[in-house]
Order: sequence, then structure tokens, then C-alpha cells
Amino acid sequence: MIGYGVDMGDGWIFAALLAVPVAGMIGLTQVRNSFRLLYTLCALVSLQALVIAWAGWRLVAGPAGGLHAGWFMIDALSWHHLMVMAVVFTVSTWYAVSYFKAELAANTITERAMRRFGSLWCGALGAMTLVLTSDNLGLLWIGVETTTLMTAFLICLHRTPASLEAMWKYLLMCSVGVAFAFMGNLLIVAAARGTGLGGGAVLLSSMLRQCAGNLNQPVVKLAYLFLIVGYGTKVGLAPLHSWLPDAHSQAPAPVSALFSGFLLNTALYAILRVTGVVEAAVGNTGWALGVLRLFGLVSILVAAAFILSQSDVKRLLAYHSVEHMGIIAVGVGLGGGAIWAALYHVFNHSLCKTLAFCSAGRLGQLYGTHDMGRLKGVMARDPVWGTGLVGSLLALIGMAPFALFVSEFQIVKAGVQTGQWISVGIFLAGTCMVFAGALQHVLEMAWGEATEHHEVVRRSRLEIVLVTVCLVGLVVAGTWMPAEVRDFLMAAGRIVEGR
Amino acid sequence: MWVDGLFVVLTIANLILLGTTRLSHSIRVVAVQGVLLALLPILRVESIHVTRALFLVVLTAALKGGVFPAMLMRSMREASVRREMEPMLGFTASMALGVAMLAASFWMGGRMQALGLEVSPISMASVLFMMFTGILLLTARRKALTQVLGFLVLENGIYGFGLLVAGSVHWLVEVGVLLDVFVAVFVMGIAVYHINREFDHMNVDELDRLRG
Amino acid sequence: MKLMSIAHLFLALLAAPLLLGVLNRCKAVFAGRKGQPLCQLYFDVWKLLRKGAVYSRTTTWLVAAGPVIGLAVVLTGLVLTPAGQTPALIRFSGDLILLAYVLGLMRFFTVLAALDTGSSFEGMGASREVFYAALAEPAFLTGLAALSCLAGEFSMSALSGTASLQTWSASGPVYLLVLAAWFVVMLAENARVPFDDPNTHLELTMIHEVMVLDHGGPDFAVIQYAASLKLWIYGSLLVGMMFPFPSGSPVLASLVFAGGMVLVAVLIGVLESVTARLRIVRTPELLLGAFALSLVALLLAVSAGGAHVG
Amino acid sequence: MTLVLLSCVILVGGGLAAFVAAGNGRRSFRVAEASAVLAGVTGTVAAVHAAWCGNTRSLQLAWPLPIGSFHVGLDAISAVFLVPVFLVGAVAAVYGTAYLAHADAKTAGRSWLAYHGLLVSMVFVLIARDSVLFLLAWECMALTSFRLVVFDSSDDRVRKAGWLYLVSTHIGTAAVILFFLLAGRASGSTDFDAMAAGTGLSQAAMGVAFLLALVGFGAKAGFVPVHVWLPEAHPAAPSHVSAVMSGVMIKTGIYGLIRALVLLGPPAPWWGYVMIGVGVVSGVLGVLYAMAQHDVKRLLAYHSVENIGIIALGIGLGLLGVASGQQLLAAVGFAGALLHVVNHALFKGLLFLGAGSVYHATGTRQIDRLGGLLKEMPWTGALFLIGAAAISGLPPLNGFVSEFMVYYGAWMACMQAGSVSIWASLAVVAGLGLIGGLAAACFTKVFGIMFLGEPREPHDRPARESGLRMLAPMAVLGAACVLIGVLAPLAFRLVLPAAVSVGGGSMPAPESLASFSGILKGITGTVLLLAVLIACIALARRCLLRNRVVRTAGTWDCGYAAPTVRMQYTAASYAHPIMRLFGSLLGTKVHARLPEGLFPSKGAWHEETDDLFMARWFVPLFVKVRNAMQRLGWIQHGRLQGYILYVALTLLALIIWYAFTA
Repeated sequence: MIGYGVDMGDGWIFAALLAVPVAGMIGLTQVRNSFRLLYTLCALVSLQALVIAWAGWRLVAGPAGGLHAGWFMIDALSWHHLMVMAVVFTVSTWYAVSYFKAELAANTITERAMRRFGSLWCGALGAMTLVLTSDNLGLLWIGVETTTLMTAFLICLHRTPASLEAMWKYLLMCSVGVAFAFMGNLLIVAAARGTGLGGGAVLLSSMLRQCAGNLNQPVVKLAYLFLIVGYGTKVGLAPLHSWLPDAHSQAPAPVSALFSGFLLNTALYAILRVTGVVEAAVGNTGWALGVLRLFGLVSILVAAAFILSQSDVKRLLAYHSVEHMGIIAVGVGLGGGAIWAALYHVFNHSLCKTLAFCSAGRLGQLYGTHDMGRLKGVMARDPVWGTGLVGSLLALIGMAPFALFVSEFQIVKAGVQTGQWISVGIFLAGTCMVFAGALQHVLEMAWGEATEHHEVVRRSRLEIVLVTVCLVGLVVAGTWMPAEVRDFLMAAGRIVEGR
Repeated sequence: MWVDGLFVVLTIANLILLGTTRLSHSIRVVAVQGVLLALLPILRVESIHVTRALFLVVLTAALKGGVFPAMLMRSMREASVRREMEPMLGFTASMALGVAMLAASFWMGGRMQALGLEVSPISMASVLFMMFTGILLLTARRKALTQVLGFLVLENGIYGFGLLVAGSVHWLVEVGVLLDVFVAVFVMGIAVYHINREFDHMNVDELDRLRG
Repeated sequence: MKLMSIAHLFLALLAAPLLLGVLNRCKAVFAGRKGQPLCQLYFDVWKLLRKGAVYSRTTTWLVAAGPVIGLAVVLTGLVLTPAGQTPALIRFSGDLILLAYVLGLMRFFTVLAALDTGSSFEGMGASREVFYAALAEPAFLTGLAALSCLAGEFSMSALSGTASLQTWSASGPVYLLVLAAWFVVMLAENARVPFDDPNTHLELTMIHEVMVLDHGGPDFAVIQYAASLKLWIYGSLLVGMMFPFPSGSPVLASLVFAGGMVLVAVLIGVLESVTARLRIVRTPELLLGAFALSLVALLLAVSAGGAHVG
Repeated sequence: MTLVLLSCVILVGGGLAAFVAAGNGRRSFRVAEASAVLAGVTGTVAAVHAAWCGNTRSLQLAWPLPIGSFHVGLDAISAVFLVPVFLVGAVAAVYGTAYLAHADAKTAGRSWLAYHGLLVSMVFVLIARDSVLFLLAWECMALTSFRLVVFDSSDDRVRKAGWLYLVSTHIGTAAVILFFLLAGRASGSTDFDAMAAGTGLSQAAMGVAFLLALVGFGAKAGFVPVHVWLPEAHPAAPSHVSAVMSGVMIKTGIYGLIRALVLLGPPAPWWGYVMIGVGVVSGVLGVLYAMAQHDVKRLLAYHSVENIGIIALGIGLGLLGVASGQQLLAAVGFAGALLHVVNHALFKGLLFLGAGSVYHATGTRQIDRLGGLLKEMPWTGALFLIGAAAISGLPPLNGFVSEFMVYYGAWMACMQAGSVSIWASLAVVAGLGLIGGLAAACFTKVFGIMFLGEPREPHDRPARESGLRMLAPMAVLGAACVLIGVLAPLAFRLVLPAAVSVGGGSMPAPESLASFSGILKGITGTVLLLAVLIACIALARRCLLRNRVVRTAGTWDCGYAAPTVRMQYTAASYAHPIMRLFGSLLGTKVHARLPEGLFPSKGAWHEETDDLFMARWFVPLFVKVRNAMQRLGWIQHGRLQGYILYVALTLLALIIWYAFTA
């Protein structure tokens, strides 16, 4: 298509990456049988994962600058996110099978809704892939906006008033926010006047980085403010996070898992992308990182405040998302050795949060409520998902040996190394508050006396496998990382730093 | 000269939007605004690819002048609401605020100048004012439909801003953006329809069941 | 030297009951009575040793273990205690701490033996006993620290008999303060007035006596004898540490020591005759006062001792 | 080194096997027991050997952690702390198999995984030579022990205890993390060796690091005022777990502190004074609070606070010794502290197991409801008595040896008046004296009320002597107590290498060492003499009474006609004089209904002493924070317009800020 000397070998990768979801999006509207639909979905997602793996292989084998094809590009940063996306989608899609089987059995969802789910799910996959693979900031913006539109109706898969309300808020806030982000893009174009880039090249992040020196600095900074507020709305950085708890709590569990597992990271990826450009433009003075850090700290504190007084488990998890997005932002904002830790944290958080929402969803189905006042004694009643929920929550509040503890430790380490005491102090205070607040909920849910006695629920092998894989994965990620992986993450970190 | 005149017209349109209560009026005003903005590239001589430019102008004008108003009118009729009742911020108050915002946007336009973006302050001020208006409509009105309008006005403002500061981005990007806006409005329309069916009202500020 | 030590050991074993005799006689004189014979305690012990025993149904082996361990402890204590200038058989730096703690062992088992009977009276006595002990301990040890700072020594045998007129003139205040403090401690530990009244047999006011209400026969004999030995130990500490000894002939020193012991007994007797028993509530203040005294002594000793040691 | 790792492997294997076999209760129990004992024996041998030889081994496993390195090592310090881990861990496991015999087989079987995991993570805490590895093990330790605390998780109070425990230890961990990062700041490394090599910190930074370590590790060890979790968590856990937690696990806090001192290098004098202050406060308040308790396990928990205080005194003296360059003082002080670590593990383990047996037999932990148990449970009683005497620091038992060392150190400091403040040594001497006296008082109370006299309330079931599986472990611990008490010089020799390496590695002059171990030999001689005398007198007494009338009668009732068991002294009445003196300090609340009138009918007296720091400091703090947070609820008011306004205003604020900064 838009060819600036495409190396076809790589071109195919991008073609495939986009083709699979689009095909699914169109094709799945025709599948009548819901079960077949679900399994087809799993197949498609696995296929996408395979393509991503192929891309990764090409990336390692290929040139240092990453894979380029016209407006498309995969470098360390984007492949890292692609990989996380693949993991999240695989887990949550397989989970969706068991989840919706239960719904269909209980006859609480229609075949039509299932079809809508299938094609929108693929659409979301495609939109996210577009975001992660596009080098052109305009295209990237289109991708982000598309994710909003694709996922909006996933929230109100069952048309309850509450879900509609949540969807409306999500839709409007994110559209407005992303509109600001577009304004940021325009300002970047304006700033690029001096560079002599024209036409399609003017928004290519790779090009912009190359001639970052002669961008118009003040304008770039202004642009960054617009971009961070715009995309930040979708990331859920406080105080732009207001839509997040509503959407997460009202969506069906697989969708919530997708939301906090990767939708937020998609927008965060956009921020990281432009951060690289802006940092390069301002000469690595850390100005952009500073702004990001500010947002991160505010998010941690706000999240802590709301976690202390939460009664709905899915809202609790939603605020945890706010907190962890804040942690990642702080990590990136601290710069230096913290950035790769932040990217590492992206993976940890996504995996952990996916598991958490999946468990919360199944337990919600079991208890018929998400109110933690009634959702008690899960360990006794549903050992499988109970373990999943408790384990993932303990991981989320930063218990070792789960991976999140390690990445947070590294972030604090970098903060101390660079002597940013205030940030470190707020970080630790916030996380400790979250720990104290959330742990109370965990204990009550895990071992509190249930209101009425029930027999122990038996779960399918698939579900047991899901829980075990996720938890073991978290422990392994926390205790095992070959040097190559670390180098890869550090390379991605350098891209964010604009070096 | 022409351009500045056009922008004066747009500004007046914004003030009308702040003042009017009838939704149908607002819809039309927004449509006119959109068309005028769409025509703007023609008045600017330096656009190179004439065919592409024309294509874009036609597309934009058709969407903003034809499709959007039609869709909004339809959902207005389905929701059977005529006017924006008791807004959170009274109309006179919003007019006053509008004037204040106009002043602010002039100041900001000046600052923009300082940043080294060579654009005429009037036009810059007017697009900024357009965005302010959009935000005001989004935050100070009750009806979901008005918020959609607010979003459109905001979008118009950003479009105008783009024309001023960025010149033409690559036409594909613009098409993509247009497409997105179209889908967005479409989706919002459906959402309004469903909300209206579920709640049999479309007052957004009564959608406050989810808190904390 | 060793012979002397052994000789002193046997002297203690023989003369300890006599000390109590002297004490009681002195009290009698003050009261204008004729008083019991000096050797009364010997008679009592002998009589009791020939008796059988009566045990409460409530009790276990502990009630018998109390006196046995008590006697063993005081005998060990005697082995550790120097007599004036004659050093103890076993001596090492820090031996006084060991002494204090073996006496603690004695208290521990006496108290348990009392509680073993399940009698509320004995429980009361036990409770008061441990209470006083806890408060007396710091005073005792701090006083020791003061003395050892003064002499730069930490073994009783090395400290004992070092006091002389010169040292008194050099640092009299320290000696006086520690003397006062330890005297109070001795009264508390040996259950004398004003802490306890060995004469009354009104259970509510007694401490040591009430703890051994249920002991009889040989056990009681052992207890009595052990009590007298304990008094002897404290006495000889007091005398050995404080009394100005002439250097030179050991015989003279021994005589001085004996005199000192008698003096201590008389002193206690006089005190018991002129003062009344304190109310339980007030006694802590006395012990805390003793602690304060030895605290001051320690500070003085450091300001003085710091000069010629450090 | 290899032996230690081997025993870890055994423990992990055993734990997993027990977990898998949880379906069949008995088998999983046997597996757990066997593996624990096997690992215990191997580990103890290895640890004792390493402590005695005092040579350092270190090992770098080829396992890529995300950060840091898998670097483990074994030196004298670690070895000394490893001894109780393995010993107490093993015997407590044996005990636990009997203790949990009646619990639900599945849960109990599962719990062994946590138990073995706790042991392994403690071992790794002690042998880790990289701060990340250390922290991983540290957190695993917290997690597993937490799981064991909430074993009886259906109880609401148990869950609260677990919460308090995990939160306090986590906040402590935050301080620990900061400490490690500060210490490793110069080298930028997380490896202990690198830290020790290059902590290029200013004096002030060193001080901050020391305080961080004190708070962080103190929260685990239980220094006042961060001790609040102990009295809640220890009663909540099953007894064999309380034995391990109180006897061994809290010592990892002490280990961390000592390791921190080693890493930080030459201390400033004020560190020593701080430690001594902390020690005195913890010791005295700990024993006083213990005196005021009615629940035996709660009481024992407070005694842990007291003993941690004594350990802190030893460390403080050692620090003063290092700071003023007196090797012997340093050696004796640290040796006292380290030996007391081992001793406390032994006798506190013994006491918790004993308390557990009593609870197991009678179903109550309330001292005042018990009495006369010595007749029903003679062996348990005798062993408990050994533990009680040992913790009161009485010769010929081990508690005395370590306390003696601390005393001796204080005296040496006192001799060096001028280079060391007199107040320090004074505080130690007077404080230890008071602590010792009060401890003796407290344990005469515990033993006397629980095991002597008549039962104060009719037991719901007749108490029975517990079986061999419960007695044998206690017997092992009791024997160890006596052994260390008698063989004081060997014990000193055992901890000497560790003490020296804590003190910066400079060995004190041999003759001074010789003189000190001569002193210890003197102690040994004396206590042997004491034992002989006791034996002789007992024998003599028997001969005396052989052919005489020995009758039994009722206890002498001082003429009162109808004595009842309710008239016996209770724990409260026994402690009353002391409480009257210190009650105001502890904030003891008295609910009294005194008899009135000429013919008084009923009277009642009830004392309770809540933890002052919990009630006055922490609870109000938590409440304040929570309320402040809840006041922020309005942010999420639910109206979309407002939310969009947030976005707009944020953007506006940023732009304005930018306009004025640019």
C-alpha cells in the first residue's frame, strides 16, 4: 500500500497482523453457533499470537532499527507490547469460553450478543495491533480512537441500565480525551515545520526522532501536554480516570480483563511512543518524564484513597489498575534504570490483572454479586478461582515472590539511585496504604464466614490450568529472567527515553 | 481577509449555540459550522494536490452538513425531546462565560504567536473559542444529544486548528480521522437511542448511579 | 589461704544461727525482757529434725523441693562469699551476679513451694516476696557496680576487705550510700522489719513466715537454718565490703570480721526494736529509695574511680 | 553449605509430598515429620560445625534473577542463627503432628507445605548474600507464616491478627528495602559483598540507614513500639507454629539488624546508646505487659518482646565496644546477644509447646481457669518448669549464661567510664536486674497458677498427660537448655567467631579471652556444686524421713471453716502489687465491684491491660488516615459532565503552568 521501499518480507508480517483480526471481525458475524464461535475466536487469537512470535523472530534476526514498512514499524518497545497483548488475549479468550458457556447455560445471553462479542473482540484486537504497529502518529491516533469505538459496546453486552451508563461515560470521556490527543498530533506537525519533512513522513515517529534537533521545542512541549492528557484519559491516570471504575465494574469479566489487562496499556504505549520523540526533541532533559511522573504519583495516591473504602470487588480491581498505571508512569518518569522495570511491570500487571478479573468474574457468577460484603469465604467454596483471586490480589499489592514486587523494587531502586526522594517517599507511602487497605478485603473475601453454607464447587480442567499457569507465570517472572530478556527490555527503555 | 471574516462568522455561530434552547437549531448551527470549516481549504491557495483537497472538502462537507445532522435529528425525534430544559448553567450565564472564554482565547492566541506559530490571531482565537464552546456544551448541559453536539463542536474546533497550524496532514490520515469521527457519532447515536429506551429520558446527569 | 577459707566456711555453718540469737537477744534487751537463750535456733532446728512430717493433700513434690533447693543454694552462696579478707573458695570476676541469681533460684522455688499448697495466704506471701525481690535486685546490683567501679574489681573476694581507713577517707560518701542501700536490701531479702515482722503470727502481715506455713518437721528445720545462713551471707557481704580492715595479720582481720557480723546483728535488732513494720503500700518507696542511693553512689564512684582507672 | 542446601531440598520435597498426600492425613503427617527431622539433623550438624569453625563459604548459583544475583553464603553469623531454625523447626514439626491430630486432615496436611516453606524461607533469609534474594525470602517467610497464623481462619479475631501481622511486617519491609538501597547506593549493586566493600555514605546517611534498619527489622523482631503484632499473632497461631515464630522467626529480624551493622561497617557511638535505650524499654515494658496478661500464649508473646530487649542490650554494648575500640567488650556483648538468641529460641519454644499441651489437654488458655495440673500432667509440668526457670535467667540454665555475659559487658563498660557513658552501663545493669526480677515474678505466677494448687474452675474435660510425640520435643529443648547452662564455656566458644565477625573481625587479646572463659568455667563449677548439694540434701532428707510418720492433711486454712478452691490466689491477685505500682504506666483498666455493707453479698475484680501503643498510637493513626481518605469520595460523584470538566481543567492547568514556566 503506502510503500516507501517496503522490504516485502516484513511487509507480509504487518499484512498478516492486520488481516487476521479483520477477517475475524467480518467472518464471525456469520457464525451462528456460539460454541463454534468461541473456539474459532480462540483459534484466531492463537494465530495472531503465532504471527507475533514470527515477528519477534524476525526482529531478533533482523536489523537493529526494528522492522519497518512504510507507516508501519515494529521495534523492541512495540514488540514487547505486542507480546503482552498476545498473552492477555490468549488468556482472556480461553477464559471467555468457560465464562460464556456458563452464561449460555444460564441463558443470560443471546446468540446475537455472542456474535457481536465475537466480531467486536476481533475488532479490538485489530485496533490494538494497529496502534502497536503503526509508526505514523496519526495512524496511531486512529487506532486508539478505534479501540474506544470497538470496545464501547463490549461493555454493555448485557443491556442493563448500569452498563449503558458506564458505556456512555466511557465513550464520551475517551472520545473527548482522544480528541485532545489529536490536537497534540497537529501541534507536532506544526512543530515539525522546520524539519522539512512533508506529507506522510511528517508524523512518522522514527523520522521525527531522527530530526528531533530542529523541532520547534516550545510547540513540542505544548503538544506533549495535549497528548498526555488526551491519551492519559484512556490510560486512566488520575484525575482523568473517572470512567475507569464504572466501565471495568460493569463490563462482562472477559471484557474487564481485556480492559485493564491491555486496553489501558495500548493508550500508555501511545504516550511512551510520543514521550520518546519529545524527550529526543527537548534534548533528554527529562522534561516529559517529569510530567509523566507527576501524573503517576497523583494516580497512586488517588487509587490508594479509593481502595481503602471500596465495597465492590471489580471496582477495587479497577482502582488497582489506576494504581499500577501510576506505578508504571512513575517508573518511566524516574528514568534511567526504572524504565525497563516499568516495561517489565507492564507485563506483570497485565498478566496478574487478567487473572484477577477472570477470578472475580467467575466468583461473581457463583455468588451472584460483586459486593465484597457478601462475597466471602471463597477459598472454601471455590478453591480454584478463590486461589486465583487471592493470589492475584496478593501479587497486586506487592507480595513477593510474585513478579510485581520485583519490578516495583527495581523502580524504587532507580529512584534512590537518582536521589528522587520525594517520588520514592510518595511511592512507598501510597503502596503501603494500598497494601493495608486491600489486604483487609482480601482476608474477608478469602476466609470470612460465608452467609450461608454451600458445597465446594468443582471447576473444569481448563480453568484449573488457566489459574495455575497465570500464578506460576507470575512467580517465574519474578524469579527468573535471562540476561537477553533484560537487554531487550532495556533497548525498549532507551526508545522511551528518546536515546 | 476572507479567512478572518469566515472565522468571525464561526465565532458568532458559537455564541448562538451557547444561547439557543432548541436542539434542532443547535444541530443546524453545528452543521453550518462544519460546512464552513470544510470549505476553508479552498480559500487557502497553498494546498497542492487540488483533486485530493477537493475530495476531502466534499467528503467533510457531506458528512458534517448532511449525514450528522440527519442522524442527530433522527435520534432527537425518536427520543422526542425538543429543547434543552433547565441546563446546569443558565443560558445568559453561559453567554457571559462565553464572552469571557472568547477573551481568554484571544489571549491564548497571542501566546501561540509567541510560540512561533504564524497564524492570524483572530482565526486562532476563534478556533480556540470553538473548542471552549464544545467543552462548555459537554459539561454544562443535561441532554445526551447536546453532549454529542458539544463533541462535534470540539471536533470542528480541532479541525479548524489543524487547518491553521498544521496545514494539510497526509490525506489518508485525514480520511481516517473523518471516518473515526463518523463512527463515533454513529455509535453515540445508537447509545443515545438505547439510553433513551432503557431510562426513558436522556438526561445525562441522572446517569449517576455508579459512584465511589 | 585455702585453709582459712574452709575454716570460715565452717564458722559460718556453725555460727549463723547464733547471729539470729544475738539479734533476738538485743531486741529482748530493748523490750526489757529476758528473752530467749542465744542458742534458741539450734534447739528449734534439732527438735524439728527429729520430727515426722505432714503434707497437704494439694501439694506435689515441689513443696519438698523448695527447702532442699533453698539450703543447697545458700550453701553454694557461702562457698562464693568471702569473709572479710579471706577470699571465697570459688571466686571469679562477676561472681556476685552468680550469687544474686542463685539466691533468685532459692526464691523461685520457695515461692513455688508456697503456691503448691494452694493456700491464699501463702499465695499472698509469695506475691509480695517476688514483688520486693524485683525491686531489690536493681538496688543491689547497682550498689555492686558502684563498689567495683571504685576498686576496679568485679569479684567479691577481690573487693572484700579492701576497704580501709584511707579508702574511707578518700571516698566515704560512696561507702555510706552503698551501705545504706544494701542494708535496706538485706532487710527486704531476709524478711525483717520494716518489710516483714518475723514475730507476729498474723498471717495477713507476714511474708516469709506465711510462705512456709505448711512446712513442718525436717523441712521446716532446713528452712530455718537456710534463712539464718542467708542472713549470714548478706551480713558478711556488708561487712566485707564496707568494714575498714587492718592490713597484715589475717587473725586480726578475722576477729574484725566476727565483730562486724555481731555489729550487723545488733544493728538489725536495734532497728527492729525502734521502728515498726511499714504498710505494704509504702514499702516500694523504701526500695526505690535504696536504688536511688546506690545510683548516686555509682555516679560518685565513677567520677572518682574514673580518675584512677580510666 | 552443601549440607544446608541439601536440608532445604529435603524440606521442600517433604512439604510438597505432604501437600500432595494431604488427602490421607496420617501419611502426609508422617512425611512432613520425617522430612523435618531429617533436614533438622543435617542442618543442625552443618550449622553447629560452621559456627564453631567460623570460616566463611559462599556460592553463586547460575540462576538469573530479574535483578540481583543468586548469591548464598554461610558464615559464623548465619550459622549461629541457623542452629535454632533447624533444631526448633524439627522438634516443633514432630510436636505439630500430634497437636494437629484432631484438626481437619486435609487442611492440616496442606498446612505442612506452608510450615516447611516457612523453614526454607528462613534458611534462605539467613544465607542470602544478595539483597533481592534476601527480600524474596523475607517476603516468602512473611507469607508462609501468615498462612500458618490464619490456620484457624474461620475466627474473625484470627483474621484481624493476620492482617495486623502482615501489614506491620510489610511496612517494615518498606524500610528494609530503603535501607538496602541506601547501603548499595554507592556501588549501585544489590550484592552484600559490594555493599560492605563500598558504602561510601556520609555519617548522616549512615545514621539514617541504621535507623531504617532498626525500624524495618525491629518490626519483625518486635522492638517496642513496633511490637504490636506479636501479642495478636502468636496466640492466634497453632502452638508449634507459635513456637517457631516466636522462638525462631522473629530472630531473623535480629539477624537482619546484625547483618545491617556488618554491612554498614564501623558504627557511631550513638547507635549503641540507641540500641540500649530500645533494649531497656522493650525489656521492661515487655515483661510488665506480660505480667498483666491472663492468656498464657499472649503472655509468652510479650515475653518475646522482653527477651528481644535483652538481645538489644547485648548488641548495644557490643556496638559501644566497637566504637570505643575495646575488642573484649565488643566480643562479650555480641556473644551475649547471639547466645541469648539461641537460648531464647530454646526455652521460648519449650514454653510455647508446653502451653500448647496445656491448651490441648484442657481447652483453655486462660491462666485463671487452670490449676493443679502438675498432678495430671507431671512431665509437661516439669519441662515447663525448666523453661520457666530458664527464661527467668536462673542458674544452672542457659538463660543465665547469656544474661551474665550482658551483665559482664555492662560492667566492663562501667570500668571504661569516660570512653563510654556511665548511663549506658547503668541502664543495662539496673534494667537487667529489674527485668530478671519481674520475669521471675511472672513465671512463678504462670507456673504456680497453672500447675499448682487446685483447679480454679472445674475443667470441662479431665486433663490427661500428653503423648510421647508432644513430650519428646519438649524434652529435647529442655535438655538443650540445661546443657548450655552447664557447659557455658563451650557455648561461649560456639558463638565467639560470630561475635568477633560482627565486631568487625578484630579478635580480642587471647589472654583476655582466656580469663573470660575462666570466669565461665567458674560458673560451671559452681552450678555443678549446686547440683551435687541438691542431690545430697535430697538424699539426706529421704533418709531422715524414712522410718517416720509422714501424714497428709488439708492445707492449713488459718482457722477458716470452709475454704473453697475459689479462695485461691489467681494470676490477677498474684500480680496485683506489681500492677498497682506500674498499672498507671501500662494504662491498666480495673473493673471492680467491691463488697459493700455489713453483710456483703458479692464482689468482683477484673483487670485488663490493652497494649498502650496499639490503643493510643496505631489505631488512631489508621482511623485518621482512613477518614481522610474517605473524605475524598466526592471526587467520584458519578456525573459525566463533572468528569469531562476534570479532563478540561487538568489540560488547562497544565497549559497555564507551561505558559508561565516557558
